[in-house]
Amino acid sequence: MIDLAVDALSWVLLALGGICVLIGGVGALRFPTFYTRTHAASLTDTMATLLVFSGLMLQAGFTLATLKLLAIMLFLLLTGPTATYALANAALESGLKPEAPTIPGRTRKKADS
Amino acid sequence: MKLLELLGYYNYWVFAIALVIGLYAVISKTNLIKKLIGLSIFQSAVFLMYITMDKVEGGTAPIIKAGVEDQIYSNPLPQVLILTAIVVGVSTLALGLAIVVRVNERYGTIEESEILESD
Amino acid sequence: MIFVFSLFLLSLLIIIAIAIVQAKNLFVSVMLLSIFSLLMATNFFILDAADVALTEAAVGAGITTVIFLSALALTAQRERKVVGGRTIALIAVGVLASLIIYATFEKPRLGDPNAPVHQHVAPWYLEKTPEYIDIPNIVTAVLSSYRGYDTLGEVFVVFTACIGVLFILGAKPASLRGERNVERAGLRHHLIPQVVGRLLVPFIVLFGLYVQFHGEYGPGGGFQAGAIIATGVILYALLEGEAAALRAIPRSVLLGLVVGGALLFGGVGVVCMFMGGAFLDYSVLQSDPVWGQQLGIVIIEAGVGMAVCGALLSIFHAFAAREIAQ
Amino acid sequence: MYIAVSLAILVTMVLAIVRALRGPSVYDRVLAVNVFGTKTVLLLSVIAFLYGRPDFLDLALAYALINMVGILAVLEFFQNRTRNREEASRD
Amino acid sequence: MDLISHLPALQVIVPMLSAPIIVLLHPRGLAWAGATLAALVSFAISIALAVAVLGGETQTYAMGGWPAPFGIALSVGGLSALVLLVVTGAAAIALLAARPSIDQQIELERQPMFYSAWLLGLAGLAGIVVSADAFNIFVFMEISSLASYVLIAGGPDRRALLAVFKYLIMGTIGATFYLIGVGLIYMMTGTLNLADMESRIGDVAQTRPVLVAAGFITIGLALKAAVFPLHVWLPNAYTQAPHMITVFLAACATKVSIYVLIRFDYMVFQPTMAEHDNQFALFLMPLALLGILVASAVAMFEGNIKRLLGTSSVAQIGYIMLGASFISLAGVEASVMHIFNHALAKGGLFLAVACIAYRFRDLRIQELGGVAKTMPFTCAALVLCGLSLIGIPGTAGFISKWLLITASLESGPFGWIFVAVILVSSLMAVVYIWRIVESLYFGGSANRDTVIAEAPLQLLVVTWIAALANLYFGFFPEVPLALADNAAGVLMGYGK
Repeated sequence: MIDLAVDALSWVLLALGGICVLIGGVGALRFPTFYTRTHAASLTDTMATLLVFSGLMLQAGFTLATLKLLAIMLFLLLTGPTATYALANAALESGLKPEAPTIPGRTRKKADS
Repeated sequence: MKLLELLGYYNYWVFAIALVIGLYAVISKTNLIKKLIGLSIFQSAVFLMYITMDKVEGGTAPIIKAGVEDQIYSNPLPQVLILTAIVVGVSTLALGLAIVVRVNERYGTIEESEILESD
Repeated sequence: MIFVFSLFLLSLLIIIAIAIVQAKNLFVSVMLLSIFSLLMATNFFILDAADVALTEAAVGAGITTVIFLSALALTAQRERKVVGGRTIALIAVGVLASLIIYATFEKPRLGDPNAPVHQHVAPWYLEKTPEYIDIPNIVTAVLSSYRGYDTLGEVFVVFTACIGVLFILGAKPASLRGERNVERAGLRHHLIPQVVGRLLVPFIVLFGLYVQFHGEYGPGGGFQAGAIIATGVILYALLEGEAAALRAIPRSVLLGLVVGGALLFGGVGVVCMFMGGAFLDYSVLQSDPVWGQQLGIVIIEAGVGMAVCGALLSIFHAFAAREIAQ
Repeated sequence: MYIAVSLAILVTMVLAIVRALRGPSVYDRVLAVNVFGTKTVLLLSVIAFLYGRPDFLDLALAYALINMVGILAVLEFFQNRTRNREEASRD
Repeated sequence: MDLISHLPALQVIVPMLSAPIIVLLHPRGLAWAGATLAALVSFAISIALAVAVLGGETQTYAMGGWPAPFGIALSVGGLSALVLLVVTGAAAIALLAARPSIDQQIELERQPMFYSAWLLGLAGLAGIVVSADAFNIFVFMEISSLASYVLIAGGPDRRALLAVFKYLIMGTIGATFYLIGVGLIYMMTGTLNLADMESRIGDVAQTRPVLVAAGFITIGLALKAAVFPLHVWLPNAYTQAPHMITVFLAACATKVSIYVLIRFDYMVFQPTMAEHDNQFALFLMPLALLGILVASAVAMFEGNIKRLLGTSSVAQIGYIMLGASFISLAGVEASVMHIFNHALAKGGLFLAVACIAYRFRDLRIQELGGVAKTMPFTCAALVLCGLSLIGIPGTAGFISKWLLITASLESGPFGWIFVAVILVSSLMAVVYIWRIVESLYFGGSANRDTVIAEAPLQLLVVTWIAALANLYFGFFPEVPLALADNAAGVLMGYGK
């Protein structure tokens, strides 16, 4: 019974994670400017990491694998936002202005393609 | 079944195409760094060919699981060869980039055509 | 099912490869090259080559990108337009591709258990390793004992590349554009990367050590460990500035690591000779040949790790130093 | 279920690659590389379970640790470039 | 195991393990002394190996004590012993003479790395020659290639960098082609050991992958061996390299690739693949003939003396390939002898050029007018080696050309064409050597403001040793002939 519940919970978590990943991907593709895309990718990444790895951990049970999964999850949670910050910062410093375009995709600055 | 058999060759086709894409960059590009990038694609393609060989259906990586009988393992030998080849590739790349940096210092450009003009 | 993934990833690989060649901005090419390497590593993993995938991960994602970026920083970033010369290249390349594809149709197909490669030498390795060497990771066994001489050669390839880069970049720049003497600051004023990175460095080094000493039981070994540890130190150099990294591990220590690692590997082989075996025959190191093999493997893997770590870091510093000099 | 998740990840990888190919700025491409890297870690972890060999999580761990180094190298590259440009304009 | 049985392994290990130590030898001259010592020791080892091979059996060695197809095996037969003599001899001779010239061209603080790379190049070439494992050959090929890129990049002119970059690209493509070929054969046979490959490839000899593999290996190695028309990297690389490196590389680097090519084709492909001997001959013979004629003709018009001699090397590689493409006992023997004799002649010539280059920076032929007045000994040695290159009776070069002509006449009804080509190209060799001699002895001395003297004693003595060796092996060719005979017998004996 408990097993079944744990299993079901883990499947739910994994499914949610998968959806989150997809949403992030679509956002990174469809959003109009660089900063909004960063936003979409980074936030969903964090959520998806949490969900998928929690799901996997429930599957693994108390083994070395769980410890490794936990470690990977922690590292991803730390490095993901940091990398996004670093990237956005680099873009800002080199002169890519965050602005809200009226017509998506028209007025955005081509910094350095 | 016929289709599946053809798909079994897909890895080799990808190897062939990636190989020639790399080689094309090496031959036709005049930018020295681009040539090196092409060279590294060229070498990676060969790694893919070797690794494709090692797979056995139903097999797993050749790290013996304790207490499991009748497990099929994939072939360890191509993996060993490619481990060595990857190292060789990185070494060549580093040396090539060092030469490019020096070329840029002495000639002021990394475009082969401009270098040939200036000599 | 998993092969469908593989097909999918391989198709992406081709697209990325074309994009790399087409991109005019070299920086973009390098970025795409790192995606190429990630795809390649995932494919290796799907094809049961865990050790190779780990190596590609350690090298492709970290070291290669960093070295390429340092070289780009020292040269130009954009490629110039070229005219002509394409047709001949395209023809040559097309002939080559059709030749290889022509050859594929009599190759054993992917995963065929009756392929000749699975009949001859390899089964012997799988069968005899538990008896002769008794470590679970056959790849490590083949790498460091059966074909240990190849691995010695590999260490010396890295060694050659290391002294080569030091030699070539050790030359004085033709025109010193007035020594600015600006120490590269690193990312010291970026607080968040600074904090997170500092936290990460010890873990990367620790993980490298784990890969080094767990190589007999899981994917890993000296080369992967050396590359991972080198990546950790490079991270430190990026955060604190290159000079700080050099203060922590000076150039002489790095050179010592390279030389020491190479000599350690070769030395084990010579000791085997003196103890009555062939070169690199670790069985003679202990009274029990299996123990001797395991001892030999641990020592030479340590040698490989030292040499690779030292060599990669020396190469990184050689490029970085050039940047300051310019 | 693993397969469903891995499919979702694969599709996202494609989306990231499209972003990497389309740009338009270099930063978009770096962002795509970053997204791609995270997805690779996820995919490797899921495949390790799909294969029934969770001991291969080492690989995903290695990626998770190393991925950031590349991104920070890019940041440093841009920072130096910006500084050099400023100095050049000052001269 | 006694010392004698360890010799094949020691041949590689001694120079290889000396290299890391040399890097640490910073005091002036110590790195040179260490490197020279290591090269001399390996020369001694190769002499011992040659003696052992002449005494009877092929020397084999199982690395790590693992039996042949599972571990890596080394084997030294007649052909390998001869090529080893050439490789280690060239390294030892060049290193003995190197110090004055290298001191001039390489800064002191970079010298330890330079000498270390030199030893690695030697170890890589020796490793290729002794190895009996297809993949192991690739690894050592890469060691020797990377080392030679480093060595050539030490050249003082900025054009050296571009030459070495091209060499790197070409060399890597060649090595990767070789790797693809080995992979395809491995795919069909499941083995990497050459002898094992030979016995197992028969069943699959007519499958497409093996045919394509033969093509890849031949082209890859031809690229590394600078067989015409894949030679474009060679003249530039030799011209721009530091002078002593040209001596070393010209004498042995391409020959080792030819050695691998001959070994693969004769040992693995010809006994097993029907018609392969015809294909091999039909593919290589025209290339060899064209290479001989075109490269000799180009050499007649080269302005720079090093470039002239480098281009002439391409023609000489043509001779070696021509002998091999006859697929007869006499042809192979001539080919193997020419590997040895050309190394002697070209090594001697480049040593003499290094002597001249020690005093004169500009090596264009018209700038070297009247050098013989101030450097009589150097120029005499140069003439002697030049005669050997042309193939005048009494010099080493004559022996192999004579063998080659005999082999051509035996080769069939069209033998006289080959003889004609050899004679015409020898005449061209007379022309380009004469151009040098004319300028050195009879050219008007350009206005030079510095006092010119003879080259340093160290360089001069070694140059004369090489020149006299050309004479000695012209009159007493028994030892190389015996080894070549042994090699030809073994190579032609496969599959019989």
